[in-house]
Amino acid sequence: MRRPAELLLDREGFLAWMIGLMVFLAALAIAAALAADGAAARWARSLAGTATVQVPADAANKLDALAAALRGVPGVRQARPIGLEETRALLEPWLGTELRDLPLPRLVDLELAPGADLAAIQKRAAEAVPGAVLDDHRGWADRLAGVATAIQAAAIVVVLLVAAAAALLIVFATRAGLEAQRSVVELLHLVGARDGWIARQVERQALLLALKGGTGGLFLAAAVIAATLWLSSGDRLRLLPQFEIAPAAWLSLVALPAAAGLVAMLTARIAVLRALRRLP
Amino acid sequence: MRRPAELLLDREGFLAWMIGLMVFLAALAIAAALAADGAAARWARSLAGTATVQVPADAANKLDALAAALRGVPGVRQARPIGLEETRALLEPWLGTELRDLPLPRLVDLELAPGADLAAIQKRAAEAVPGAVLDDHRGWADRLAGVATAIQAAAIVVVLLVAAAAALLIVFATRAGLEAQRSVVELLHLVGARDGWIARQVERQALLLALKGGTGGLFLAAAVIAATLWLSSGDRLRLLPQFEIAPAAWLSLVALPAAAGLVAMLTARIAVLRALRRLP
Amino acid sequence: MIRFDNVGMRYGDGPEVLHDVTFELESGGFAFLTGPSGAGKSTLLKLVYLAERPTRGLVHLLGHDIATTPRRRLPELRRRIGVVFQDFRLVDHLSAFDNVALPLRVAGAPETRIREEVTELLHWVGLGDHMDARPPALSGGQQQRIAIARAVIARPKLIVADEPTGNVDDKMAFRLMRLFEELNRHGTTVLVATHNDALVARFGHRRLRLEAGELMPERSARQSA
Amino acid sequence: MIRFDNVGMRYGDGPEVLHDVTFELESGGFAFLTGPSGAGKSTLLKLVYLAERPTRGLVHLLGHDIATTPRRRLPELRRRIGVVFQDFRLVDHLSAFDNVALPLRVAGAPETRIREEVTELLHWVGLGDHMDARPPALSGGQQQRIAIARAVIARPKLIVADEPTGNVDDKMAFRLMRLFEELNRHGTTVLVATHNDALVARFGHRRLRLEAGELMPERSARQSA
Ligand SMILES: Nc1ncnc2c1ncn2[C@@H]1O[C@H](COP(=O)(O)OP(=O)(O)OP(=O)(O)O)[C@@H](O)[C@H]1O
Ligand SMILES: Nc1ncnc2c1ncn2[C@@H]1O[C@H](COP(=O)(O)OP(=O)(O)OP(=O)(O)O)[C@@H](O)[C@H]1O
Ligand SMILES: [Mg+2]
Ligand SMILES: [Mg+2]
Repeated sequence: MRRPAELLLDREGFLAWMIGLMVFLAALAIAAALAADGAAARWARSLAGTATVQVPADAANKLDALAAALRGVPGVRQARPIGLEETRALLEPWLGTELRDLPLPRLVDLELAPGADLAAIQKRAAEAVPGAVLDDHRGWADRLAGVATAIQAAAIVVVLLVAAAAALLIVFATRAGLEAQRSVVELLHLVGARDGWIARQVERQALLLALKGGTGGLFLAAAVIAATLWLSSGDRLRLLPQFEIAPAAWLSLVALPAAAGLVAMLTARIAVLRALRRLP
Repeated sequence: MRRPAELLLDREGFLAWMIGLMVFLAALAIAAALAADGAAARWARSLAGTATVQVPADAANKLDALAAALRGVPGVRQARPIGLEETRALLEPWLGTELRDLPLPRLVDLELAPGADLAAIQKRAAEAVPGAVLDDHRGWADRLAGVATAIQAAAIVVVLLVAAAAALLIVFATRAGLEAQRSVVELLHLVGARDGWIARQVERQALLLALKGGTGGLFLAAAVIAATLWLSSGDRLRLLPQFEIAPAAWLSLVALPAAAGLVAMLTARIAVLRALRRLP
Repeated sequence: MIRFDNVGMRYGDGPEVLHDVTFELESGGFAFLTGPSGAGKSTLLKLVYLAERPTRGLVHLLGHDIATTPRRRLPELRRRIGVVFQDFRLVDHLSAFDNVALPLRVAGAPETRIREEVTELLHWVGLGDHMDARPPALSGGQQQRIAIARAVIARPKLIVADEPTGNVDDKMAFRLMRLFEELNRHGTTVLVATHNDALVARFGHRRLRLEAGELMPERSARQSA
Repeated sequence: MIRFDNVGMRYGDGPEVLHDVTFELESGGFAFLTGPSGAGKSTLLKLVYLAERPTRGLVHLLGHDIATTPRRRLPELRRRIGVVFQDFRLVDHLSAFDNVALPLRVAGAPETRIREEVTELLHWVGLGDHMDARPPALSGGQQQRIAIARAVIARPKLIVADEPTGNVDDKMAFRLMRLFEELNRHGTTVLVATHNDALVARFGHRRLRLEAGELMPERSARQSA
């Protein structure tokens, strides 16, 4: 059996639990922010890299040739002519199913490299098919990028608020734990322990406690997040919007117990040093 | 000066702060859920109550007559013929600006009462303009309703998780506060205080503390929420998506300190009664 | 008033610290409980002031067999017992006044009566100038006197004092013992555990002696001093 | 070893509780500090074991003028002082063994030495059977003996004991005082505050008497008993 520490910050285990809960909440907030951020980014990116070339209905037979011609333009990664059925399907919400015989303009979908020369594309398209027009979705992309930015900003604000609240709570919980050991701190001081020695004791305890609690909270959060991802992925329930978290982003979650440990450690150190300074 | 209570759950004020922070987080979670829920509901509702009647391009001149005829059908609240320019604008993302001379199908926008008889509307439309087709947006509305339901479900799950974490944390914090007063509880027991008397003391303290801390947390959350609403409303920053919280929903936020008080109160009561039961 | 019949007591699953303790203290009696450190004096007193239940044997108190008295009746009994704890057990965040007032408040006495009686008693034990001080700002002897004042303030039928004079000088010790004697003359039963042989000798009361958990055959106090 | 020059002391902005205290206790000396409850004995001892600083006057200790000694040098001094606190100040969550070992651990002594010396000392004070018990499971006198063992375990140059025998019987009190005398014979300076006049009388050492914060002119111990 290891001998118990002279200073016992968390006799009943409440502190570890509280820190665990805060790490749990912070992890959920960060995961949600990451998912929202990722969705917004994918959304904006999916629009930014695309454009469409429209061809009057009577030039439908030149669609494949146009696509082939456009593939040769620098900056065009892919050019895909859209078949008649697909065009109808796209327009169906607007035109209804009853107007199938309407002569429809035809489209070539482009996937562009960043910084592609739009003027060159337009020029080449018009050469291949007179009347062909490049639509780079500028208006939509700008609006959606705005929304994406807003979502990202909101995510950052939420994460900051939750992180601040969590840190503050860990500060309070740690100080409350230390308060219960104030008489032991004084005793150690009186038997000749140096301030640094006492501070290291509480500091190490606070760190270990926070790591213990924080790791528990993180595992709980990971379970919830994994369940959410599983539910939202594939065909399972089709209930939740598609979520996805980049593997690198998971790493930021792993840092949470460490961050909690740091906060608890610094709080304990500062609080105990301040209390000791008051003694002669 | 009021005389101090025999039992002092929160000598340093940490408990009140911790409860305040949890109410703050819970209030933010609920507000976010309410806003998301409200947005999803508005979205689904805006689709559910609308339909469109499409008219072939060559019947454009009968549009006003069709609208007038449809207004007479029971369940149709409003019928608005959509002008040529507006139709073009609607289709522009799909058709581009260069195809202005394309003959376009024309539309009458309908606003429907819940439970409107769609078959009757279709029949009347076909009578007025042969070839007119009713589109009740069923496919879109279903998909969007699915997303809205998903958002609502996610909001409920988030609120439940945060509320559970908050409640648990209040439990731990209250019990930690009580632990520090264990010797006083025992003393009161030994001088002949009844279990109920002691329980009422801690209970009242826990309630008052939680109300105090919770109200503070609520005000802080209200400030953050109000700032967010202000930023997202009107033309100010156009950064955030439009948020809105129903006045009635605000009331649920006001209940949070009371809920925190209830949790703290019950925790204190149960913990102290359990501790007392162990004594003879 | 107090009757122990073959009482045995162990803490948890530790060794037995009281063996077959049998004695009776009649109503209005006054007895000292002595014995070396660790003999079980405080343990015996804990049984008397209902902080512990005996592991075996019978404890009769104020006319009740404790084993058969329902738990909800015990608070009433406790209010008729005044206790001086060996470690004082003062409430650190309450003033001296409020500490002494505690048993009256628990019993629901009116504040006017509390103010009057507590003030008088605090003056009597020499703490009239320290009524608003919290225990951590008082000397050891001052704390002990508050503990004694709290034990007697509600005029209990039975006073149980555990080493009540370990932190005061002899003069104060005699003064405090005279307070107990005064109450005893008015009918209060008194049981005092103490190491202070001089005190035991000076107040010629009955003496119970514990050694290693066993009650010794009684001799008169004067003999044993 | 200890020299007070016109020392005055008040807590916060309260009244002065020590007035112009002047005395000297030479290295290797042994003195009792007596006086009525509240006279300021514990306060004087707190100045000696560096728990408080004087409001005015000079305190010399172990060759240092405390007022001019930098704060970071004080822990060293404190390690050379063993203290028995009036309220024991044991750590509730540590065993009797670990409580006594505390000063050695703070000083960084090797565990083998700690085990050996603590075990021996605990046996000597009669607690060989209670080494693993936590203070709340010990009797008052047992706790006090742990407090005394902790004060002497690190072989301090100076022992300051505040009412170290208030909770033990006379036999144990004499045994503990003989422990102090034994250490004193080996060069340790000893200052003991006590109410136990019998003890003061029996061990014919120097006697300092405080009354209401003032040090009385000295008489020999035998005279004053
Ligand atoms: N809470 C407890 N849990 C376990 N053992 C205990 C507890 N309290 C006391 N003991 C043990 O019971 C025995 C008797 O203790 P008690 O406090 O009754 O002695 P005492 O006669 O009052 O001694 P003192 O004069 O030192 O106060 C001791 O050996 C002690 O270690
Ligand atoms: N921490 C404190 N804050 C304020 N006043 C205090 C504090 N400690 C002691 N006092 C006051 O200082 C005076 C002297 O107290 P001290 O503890 O030195 O007395 P003492 O001689 O040790 O008494 P005793 O024999 O009862 O232990 C008392 O009036 C006491 O109320
Ligand atoms: Mg005892
Ligand atoms: Mg003192």
